[in-house]
Amino acid sequence: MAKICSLAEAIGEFLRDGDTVAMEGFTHLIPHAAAHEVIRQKRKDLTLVRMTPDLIYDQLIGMGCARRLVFSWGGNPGVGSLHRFRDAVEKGWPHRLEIEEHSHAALANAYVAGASGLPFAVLRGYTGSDLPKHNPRIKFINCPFTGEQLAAVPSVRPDVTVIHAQKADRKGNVLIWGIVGVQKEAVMAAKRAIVTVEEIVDDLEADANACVLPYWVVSAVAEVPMGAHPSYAHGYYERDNRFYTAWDDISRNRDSFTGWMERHVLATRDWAEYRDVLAKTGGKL
Amino acid sequence: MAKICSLAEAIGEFLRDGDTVAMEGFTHLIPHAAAHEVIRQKRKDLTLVRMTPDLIYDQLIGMGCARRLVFSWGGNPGVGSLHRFRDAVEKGWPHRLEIEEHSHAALANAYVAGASGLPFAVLRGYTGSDLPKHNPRIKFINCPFTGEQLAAVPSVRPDVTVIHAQKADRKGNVLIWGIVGVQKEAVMAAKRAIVTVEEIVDDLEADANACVLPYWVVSAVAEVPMGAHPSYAHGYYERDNRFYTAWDDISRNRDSFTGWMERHVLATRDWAEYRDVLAKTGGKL
Amino acid sequence: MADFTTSEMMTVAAARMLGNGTVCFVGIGLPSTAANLARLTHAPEAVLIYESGPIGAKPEVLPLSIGDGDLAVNADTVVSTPEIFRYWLQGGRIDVGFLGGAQIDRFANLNTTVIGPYDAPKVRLPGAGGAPEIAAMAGEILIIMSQDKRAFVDKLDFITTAGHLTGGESRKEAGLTGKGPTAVITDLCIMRPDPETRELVVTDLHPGVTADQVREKTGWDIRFANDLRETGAPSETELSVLRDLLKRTAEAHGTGK
Amino acid sequence: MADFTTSEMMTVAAARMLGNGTVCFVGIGLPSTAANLARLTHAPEAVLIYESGPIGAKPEVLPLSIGDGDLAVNADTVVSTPEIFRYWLQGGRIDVGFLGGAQIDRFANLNTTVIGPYDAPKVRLPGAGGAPEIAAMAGEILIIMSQDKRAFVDKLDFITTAGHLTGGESRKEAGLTGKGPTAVITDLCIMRPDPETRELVVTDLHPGVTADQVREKTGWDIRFANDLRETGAPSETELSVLRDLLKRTAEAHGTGK
Repeated sequence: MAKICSLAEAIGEFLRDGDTVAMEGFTHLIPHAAAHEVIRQKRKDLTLVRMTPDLIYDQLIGMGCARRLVFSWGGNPGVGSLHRFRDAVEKGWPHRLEIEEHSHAALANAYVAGASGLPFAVLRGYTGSDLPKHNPRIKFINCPFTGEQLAAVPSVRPDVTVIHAQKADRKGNVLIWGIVGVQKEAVMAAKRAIVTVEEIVDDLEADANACVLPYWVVSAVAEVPMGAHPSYAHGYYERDNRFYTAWDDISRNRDSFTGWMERHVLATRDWAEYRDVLAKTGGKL
Repeated sequence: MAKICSLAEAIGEFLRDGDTVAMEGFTHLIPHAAAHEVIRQKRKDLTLVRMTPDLIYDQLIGMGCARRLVFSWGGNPGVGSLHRFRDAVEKGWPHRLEIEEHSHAALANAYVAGASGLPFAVLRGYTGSDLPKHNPRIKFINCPFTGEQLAAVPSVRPDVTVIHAQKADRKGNVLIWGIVGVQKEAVMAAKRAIVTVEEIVDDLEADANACVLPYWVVSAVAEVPMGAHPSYAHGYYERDNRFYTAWDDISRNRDSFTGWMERHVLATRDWAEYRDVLAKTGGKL
Repeated sequence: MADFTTSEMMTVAAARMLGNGTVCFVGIGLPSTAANLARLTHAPEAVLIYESGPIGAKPEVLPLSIGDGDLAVNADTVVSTPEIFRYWLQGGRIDVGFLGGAQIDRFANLNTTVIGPYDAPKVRLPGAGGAPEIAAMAGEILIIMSQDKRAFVDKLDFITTAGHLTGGESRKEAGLTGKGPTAVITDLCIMRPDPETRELVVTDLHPGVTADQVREKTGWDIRFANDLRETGAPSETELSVLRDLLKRTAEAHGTGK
Repeated sequence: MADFTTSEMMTVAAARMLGNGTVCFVGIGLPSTAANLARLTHAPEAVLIYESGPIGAKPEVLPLSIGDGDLAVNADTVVSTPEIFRYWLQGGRIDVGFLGGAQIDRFANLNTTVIGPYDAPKVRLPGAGGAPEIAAMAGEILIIMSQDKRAFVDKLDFITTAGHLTGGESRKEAGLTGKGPTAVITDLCIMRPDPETRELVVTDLHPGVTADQVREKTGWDIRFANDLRETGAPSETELSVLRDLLKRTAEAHGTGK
């Protein structure tokens, strides 16, 4: 049953050191505020799962929260590399990062399998790719009826999934609309789910077939306006493309990254204070 | 690309003798008008697939259109038996009917696998049931990662799927809302798709995440108001429970069934004329 | 004490077993009546899920079919039928599965497929529907059936849905995850599986019902608990809410009975 | 003839290959620019699908990311990301896959994973994304990449996405269903696979480009078709529509360049 509380409480109670954590949002509704809180609370040894690791995972990796990364595309969308991710993989800074690498199709299917209570997913995939040579968690099976060969990957079953959504009602029912990505599957696949929302309302006013997560599959809901920034929330605010571009400079070297994170995240009490500092610094160093 | 045409043309062009046909609609939006047209055009040797064979399949079976039935629950919902279905299985009238029997979970998964271009579906199912003893198309496989045993069934890939929906626009984009059942999967799993709709409109006015089938996955769209009766169309008309009850008497013996079908279906030109006759007879014999 | 029918007693006794806030996968017919009675009395927070797609359904009147529009109108959300079986049932999100059946045996296995041989059935029944996987994966199963020698049989012609199979640990050994049937509620009594043998034992007799009446309507040598209790009679509230519900339903469906 | 840049020529040449009414799975960046240019010129009925979920996307400005809100606003519908990969791509509903890449070899295999050894990469690239399955299952694949010796290499350090593998029938033998890459469009030329060997052959040189320029920018001994053609220069319309689109985009994203 959903607990309506502050983001700090939600992360404090439901996200622990060593957890397998999925933070999802396919460029839309990326839970940036929640990732900052994980960094503030200095979580470590996390296995991070995400189809498209971008700025939030660059920050978590650079701050040493992650032991392992399960992913299918890691970059700064529309800008270029993730420098902290690359530094960890190429040079082991701040420490070595284990990676389990998939294709989008495989990881999306792995979430579906997890949500469906199955141990593995079957897909037509990876044929001719070198990925299976380097990822022992990609296998091939045969259809028991046609004999056809298909790929199999283990399902993703996070200890906790973290997402950002547009709205929740006072019971904790959550509404996501627009580009819904893989969020529903990520929540249904997880043991616990933390959801930040733009606003908590009396009535979701959701369409009958809208993407709604009932309160009893959600562990905690925290109201965090602008909680997806620099990602966007459809119907609330647009993507801050300037920040994505600025991040390329901020994250390019270790000192500038660390300095920025200390000033903007570690030195701030919460997301609201972070937003104030950000307004002053203009996101610059 | 969707052809907007009459129901007679749609069935005439896209549904052939010997086809594997899925007519779906989980008590909501059942394509009754389309089934009548199949009977009028005297299609035969059909393999009929449907999770919940009810009145339309009772009619198709009783009129000798079906060679084989793939299903998971066959009854008159809230009333009792399907007498024509039982007569075919128990006494082979009007001729023997082959059956392939599943559970809802398996057949729903088989549609999903068909829609996903996979040859089979994996589910946690059938454990302890006698169904696998009588259906060779239920097998058991082991997870390549955990060794766990799971059930496997072949995917459903109909030659043609027939559904009824609330609206289509003039291009043939289709909107279904409310209880959407397995219709999207049935359409995506099929080579061809015939859709009857309550009305053709200029703009679907669909929510961003509504259940919409783009015109280019639909073969034909026919406007057939009340085309789901005695089933219902959410937002248009309610379920005619009296008709379901009346059907129990009409279908109970062969002569009354045949007489009713001749008068109401074979002797009528189309659904509109059927509706007129039905209004006169009040659905009685 | 109010006057009530055995069928009212059955529905009320079944409804009482659904705890408030539990997530319940509801079969059509008697289970749906009992689940909605629970929701309208002691369990307002019970979450009702129907296989047609509604989650958190709050029907004004009882659905005649599993997909009645009224199920969708007040639901928290409506998902596709495959999603119900994949993410919600198989995903392990269901606390209680509420089932009926045509035939049941002493280990609460159910037959809804055939009377007689499968390939030459004397009576062809509707089939499995969602029952096999509901009974396998819900946390526990409640079964509600009117009692009758032809329904409560010594041996099933066909096991459609596994209850406790051959009793003892056989259910667990078969790899079934949920607890399986924890109670069978009839118009005469309540039966529960023996903790060791898993054979159904009468634990509660409805008011005015005798052990002999139960024996007469059971196809096997039914056992009775030593501490056999009497089911509490329906309260005024339970009866009036149930009767109003059935009245509203008959009017709405034009099936006045 | 209008004045145009080599990058404009590349985008225009790629856009021309997208037929009206085709269903196109669009990668972000150059493919998205070309696909939208096609939609805004000769292919108004082209159906654009992005892996984030929009089907029939009609963005006013180019998305910087695959999930920009503008993609959802005018789309025919928006589905979940798993559904895109399961029902639409794997379901066989895609005519053309429009891809870019970091490195390509003579058989149009793509590397977007690593430069150097996988376990100790010199450069760690973003990874596969949707490419391996798009290239496997779309009816055919168009690849658009700026030409450069470090991008058009003799041997890939890593095959992320299979093109024609080792050439000849190797793609079909591997069990890949779609036709695979049918054209590679660069800022200098258009390459197409040889019908037998499947090795990329230059079939069209962009206006003013020489064979030597292409050789200098290709990491293998690139072959040229006997009937080598010259790409038609961008028309006034193509150029103005493209420039307006890029201008609108820069303004909207505040990335003015």
